[in-house]
Amino acid sequence: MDKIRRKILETGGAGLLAATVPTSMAFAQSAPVKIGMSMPQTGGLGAGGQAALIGLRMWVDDVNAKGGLLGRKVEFIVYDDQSNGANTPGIYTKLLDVDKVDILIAPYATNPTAPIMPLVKERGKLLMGNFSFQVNAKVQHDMWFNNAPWNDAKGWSEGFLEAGKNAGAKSIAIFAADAEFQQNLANGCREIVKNTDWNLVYDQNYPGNNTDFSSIIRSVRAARPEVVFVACYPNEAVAIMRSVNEIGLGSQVQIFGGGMVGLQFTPVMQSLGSLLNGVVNYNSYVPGMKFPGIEDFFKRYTERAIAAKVDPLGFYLPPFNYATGQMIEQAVNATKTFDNKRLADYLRRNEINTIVGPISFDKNGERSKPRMVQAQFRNIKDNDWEQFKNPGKQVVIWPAADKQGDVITPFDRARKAT
Amino acid sequence: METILEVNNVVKQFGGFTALSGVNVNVHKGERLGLIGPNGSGKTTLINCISGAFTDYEGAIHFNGQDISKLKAHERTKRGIARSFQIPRPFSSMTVMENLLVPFAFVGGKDGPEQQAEAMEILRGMGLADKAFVQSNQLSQVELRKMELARAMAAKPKLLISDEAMAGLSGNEVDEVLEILFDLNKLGITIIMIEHIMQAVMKFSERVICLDAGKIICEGTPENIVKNPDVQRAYLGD
Amino acid sequence: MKYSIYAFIALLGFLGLSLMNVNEYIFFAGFVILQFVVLATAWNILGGYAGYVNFGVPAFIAVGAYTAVVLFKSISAPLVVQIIGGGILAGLLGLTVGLLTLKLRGIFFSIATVAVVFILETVVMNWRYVGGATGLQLTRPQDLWIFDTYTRMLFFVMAVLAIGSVSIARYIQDSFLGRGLRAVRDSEEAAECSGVPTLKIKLIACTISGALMGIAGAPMPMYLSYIEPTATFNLNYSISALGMPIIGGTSHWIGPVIGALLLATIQQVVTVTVSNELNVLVVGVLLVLFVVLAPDGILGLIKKWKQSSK
Amino acid sequence: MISLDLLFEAVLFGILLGCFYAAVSLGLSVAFGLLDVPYVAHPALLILGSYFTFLLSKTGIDPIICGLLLMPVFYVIGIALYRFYYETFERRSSDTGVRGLAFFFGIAFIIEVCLILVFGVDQRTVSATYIGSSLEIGEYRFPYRMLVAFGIAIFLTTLLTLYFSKTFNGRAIKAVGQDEGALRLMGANPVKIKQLAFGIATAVNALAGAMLIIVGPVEPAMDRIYIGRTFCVVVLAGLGSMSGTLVAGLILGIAESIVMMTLGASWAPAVSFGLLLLMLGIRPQGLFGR
Repeated sequence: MDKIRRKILETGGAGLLAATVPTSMAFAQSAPVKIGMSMPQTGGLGAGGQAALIGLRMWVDDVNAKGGLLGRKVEFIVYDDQSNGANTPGIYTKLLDVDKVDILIAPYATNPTAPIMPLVKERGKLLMGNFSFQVNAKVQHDMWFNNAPWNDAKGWSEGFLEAGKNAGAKSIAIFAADAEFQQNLANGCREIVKNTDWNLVYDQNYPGNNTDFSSIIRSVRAARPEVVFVACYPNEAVAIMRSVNEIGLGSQVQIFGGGMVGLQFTPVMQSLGSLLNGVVNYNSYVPGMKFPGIEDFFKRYTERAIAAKVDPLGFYLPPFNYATGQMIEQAVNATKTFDNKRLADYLRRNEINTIVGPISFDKNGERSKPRMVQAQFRNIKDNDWEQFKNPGKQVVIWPAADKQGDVITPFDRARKAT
Repeated sequence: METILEVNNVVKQFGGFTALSGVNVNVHKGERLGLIGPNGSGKTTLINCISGAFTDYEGAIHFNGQDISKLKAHERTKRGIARSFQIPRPFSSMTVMENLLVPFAFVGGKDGPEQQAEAMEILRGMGLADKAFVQSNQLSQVELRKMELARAMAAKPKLLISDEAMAGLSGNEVDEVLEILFDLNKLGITIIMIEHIMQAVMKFSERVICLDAGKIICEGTPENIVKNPDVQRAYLGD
Repeated sequence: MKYSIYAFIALLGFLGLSLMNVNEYIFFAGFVILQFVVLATAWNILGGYAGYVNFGVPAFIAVGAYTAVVLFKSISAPLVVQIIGGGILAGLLGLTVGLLTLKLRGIFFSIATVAVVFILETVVMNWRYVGGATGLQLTRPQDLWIFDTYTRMLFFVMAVLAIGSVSIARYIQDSFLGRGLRAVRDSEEAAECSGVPTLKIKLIACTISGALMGIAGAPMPMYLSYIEPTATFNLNYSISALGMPIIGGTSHWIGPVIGALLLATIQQVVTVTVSNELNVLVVGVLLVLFVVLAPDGILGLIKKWKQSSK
Repeated sequence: MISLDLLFEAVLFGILLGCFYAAVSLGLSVAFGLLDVPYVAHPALLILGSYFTFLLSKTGIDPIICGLLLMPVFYVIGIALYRFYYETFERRSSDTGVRGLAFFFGIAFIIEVCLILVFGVDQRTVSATYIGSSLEIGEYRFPYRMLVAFGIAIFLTTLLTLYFSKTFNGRAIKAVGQDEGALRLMGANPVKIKQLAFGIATAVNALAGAMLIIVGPVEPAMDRIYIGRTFCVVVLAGLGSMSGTLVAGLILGIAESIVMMTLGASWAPAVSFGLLLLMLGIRPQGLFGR
């Protein structure tokens, strides 16, 4: 086995790996099939990672309840990379060479994922992406499939800016955290703005985990923008909304928000409470979006989440991680094999039905039909997380397919609107 | 008599406070000079200026005819000024021998076997030979004092400044150290002794200088100094 | 002479291992452990020998890493050049910080090193060419020399660097420089008055130490084929690079090696077992315990044990 | 590019920010400035104070009161910490340089990691009537939380300044930094005095911590950036001068505020550390130092 692998490595041809797999399966027939990953469970991405993990574990339990994959029990191996990309290459080689897993799932977010891409490509392994951003653009690994509902950076801000345009806006202010994801969000927005007649009256980055936004909000107000695009850490949302309340943005502002990471997480939404009203922000799922089986999923998820003391709503990551499992499941059942190469071929060619709707991929392994939504928060009360379960608290204003209502402008009016 | 050290009108200030206000001292080759004065009179400040612990003072200091005013301490040591410290400063992580090898290495540029033999000689001269390979933080007070003198000697000095080398020593220990200093002087080494123990200074010095409030208030043979009313006032206050 | 023979044997051992047909994971874990050997040894040259505590280890690592990135991106320089370049610049950084603060008391130097971390991180964050905050993906060149995989090569390179820096540390310890540095640590004034040019040798030590840290950081971008500021400037490097020598014992070159091998291995194991913040807590707690209970580290304990058993 | 009145506003806000920075640095100014203890754990204890305030305030007590209530607790912590430091390092005089620093660095690190283990990495906030709204004077709006910080800063500074100049112990503390011998002559035990001073320094940190979480959310790793801010202020002030600390704080605050408005917030972290390096390079004795 090892010799063969080395030969492959010498020739670098992932294709040959196919040859090896049957031998490895011959003796592993009855043994469980191993699915392995590293998930940030501590550090900056920890909160999201823990929620996502519940989603995956739910799938593992479901599939094993159904008798596993091709009659083999699914064994799920997870390590913690502490949100630190420096740890993941080690962890994934361990998964491959020590634990000998059959299928790999990527850690949540880009930073921990990017360092493992070349490794996985070298080994010609299937890798199920997990809400990372364009990590495959450079590496071009043809066995990568990202579960995130976006493709390129434009996906996030398109709808937000469109809403601004409809409100007759001509100027925009952008401020974004100096961090990988937030910068990508902002860059997407900058991209689009470049090709419009809008003028960019304020565009700045601030250091991660900044805690006082008075000066920033003051400068933004002084710039008198009509649209304010914010790309922040979950952590900073509270401080930002406070400062907005204290300093004010001026009556000319039509819409505010766009890329605020964290407005998808229950603790943040809860602590913000009524401060959320009027904010328009991106999301991957909000109540009211119709997918087969999603309500049932969230009912079961919330129970487990509360028990595990993690995000009890889990709109953002968990359903998509469950979907990752469903993709693997459908591909395996259709191809009747764990041969990564053939699984990849299947995933590239076919559309898969999941609890977050049908998913299909482009040649980079990103979603061929991005499905981000922009939703506006309305009549939110303070400290009550259950309220967010109900439709109407976050009204989808874009895209047309999922639209639930029209955006309310200007921002000042939207904040008071019920 | 040939002058080895010439301190010209040295002024040293700490922020607002003037520690030395225009001190002039001439030291002759081979001389035994005593430096006395009450606490805070500027004795230690003066020798810090001489040894180079301070270089930010006004005035000039000449050693062997060369102006050393701006030289750093280690450069002055290389030129032949060595000192001991009021509070002993051994290299506590090293053995006594290693302590001596530091100056051998950095002044002489060698710390080979012959230097070690030389170091042994110095230690024997001070009755520390048996302690050569003891870690220096194990030494007694008087042994520390002696070791500091030995370490100073290892720098092959022309001028040795002993800063209260007898503080906190018993009567006969004082005599031991005094003996050592006499021996070193016999080898032709000029010695400046700062001391509070009057008998020691008076016994040792050929000439005594008394500092008070950063000024030299008088200078002369031990006999005259003890009689001098200013000195008495400086010590006893009025 | 005996040492050089051992060193050579170790080198051959590492070479053999990286050519042998063994589990790839060894090389990923080994790379990290050996990297900490270099870091701990480098830290000890200034911190252990001279007693000047460097909290800014990540700054030097990052200078090494980002120099490598720039060299790779601009002129696609080979690994060796990246490492040398990283070492030189990190050394210069050490020299500059030294010139700025080594005249002052130790704590000012320590604080200054922390300052350097944050300043450089801010600069990198705002420097788009090296990817800024979003980070930068790098595609490794496929020149593997005689090795099967790039990681095996990196592992061997890091082994060479480790043996190299340990040899340097050992040489310094037995040289005038080492003697002088120890004198400085024990009493700076006494050292000066014994003819030791304290500032000069401190600067030398600071430069060498910085350069070695840079060298340890330079292969990082290729190891991860990705670089990103928050992980690179992670202050956890400081606690490890400072904890390992102190736990191993700062007085002798072997101390940091012991400390690094021990702790880095523990960390690797913890990462793939009970992993969470406890991982870093281990070093912190051990550090404090040793500083308080066993000031001379494991070496000190061994010495005590030998004496008592006599 | 940047209008004058915006600059003026930046300065105004900088003053508020500056007083805040001064207040969080006071404790260090005593522990490091006066006692010369390498107290790098100061920022960590500051954050600890914030988290304790966070816990207490859950019971509905106003954060400021929480801070005041915590002061005695921190006073004891400070005493204990110094006792320990003295027994293990100063008395054995086993090079306090390396080990003392390593010790406090380790402590800071342990505090940080423990906070992460207990509270997670998310930022924590407190709520109070004066948080989230602001005082409007014509064009300008001043967040009440900053005004509160301003008040506390002034209060603490005057308190300490008076204490150090008027009371016997206060003067003793000032003296202990310069000359322990002289203190013995005054018939005071230096160790006791230092212990007292350290207690005070840490107690002040409790209130400062409360102020910190009033001003903005806190997260465990925040102590790192405050190493820069606090030490910058203390060095800038010249070791151990309370009024100097206030001025230094103002300088830092205004500098940061202006940088945020002109260069942009992404450069803010570099300001304090840059200023610190600059000071160490050109005038380590500080602006008002001897």
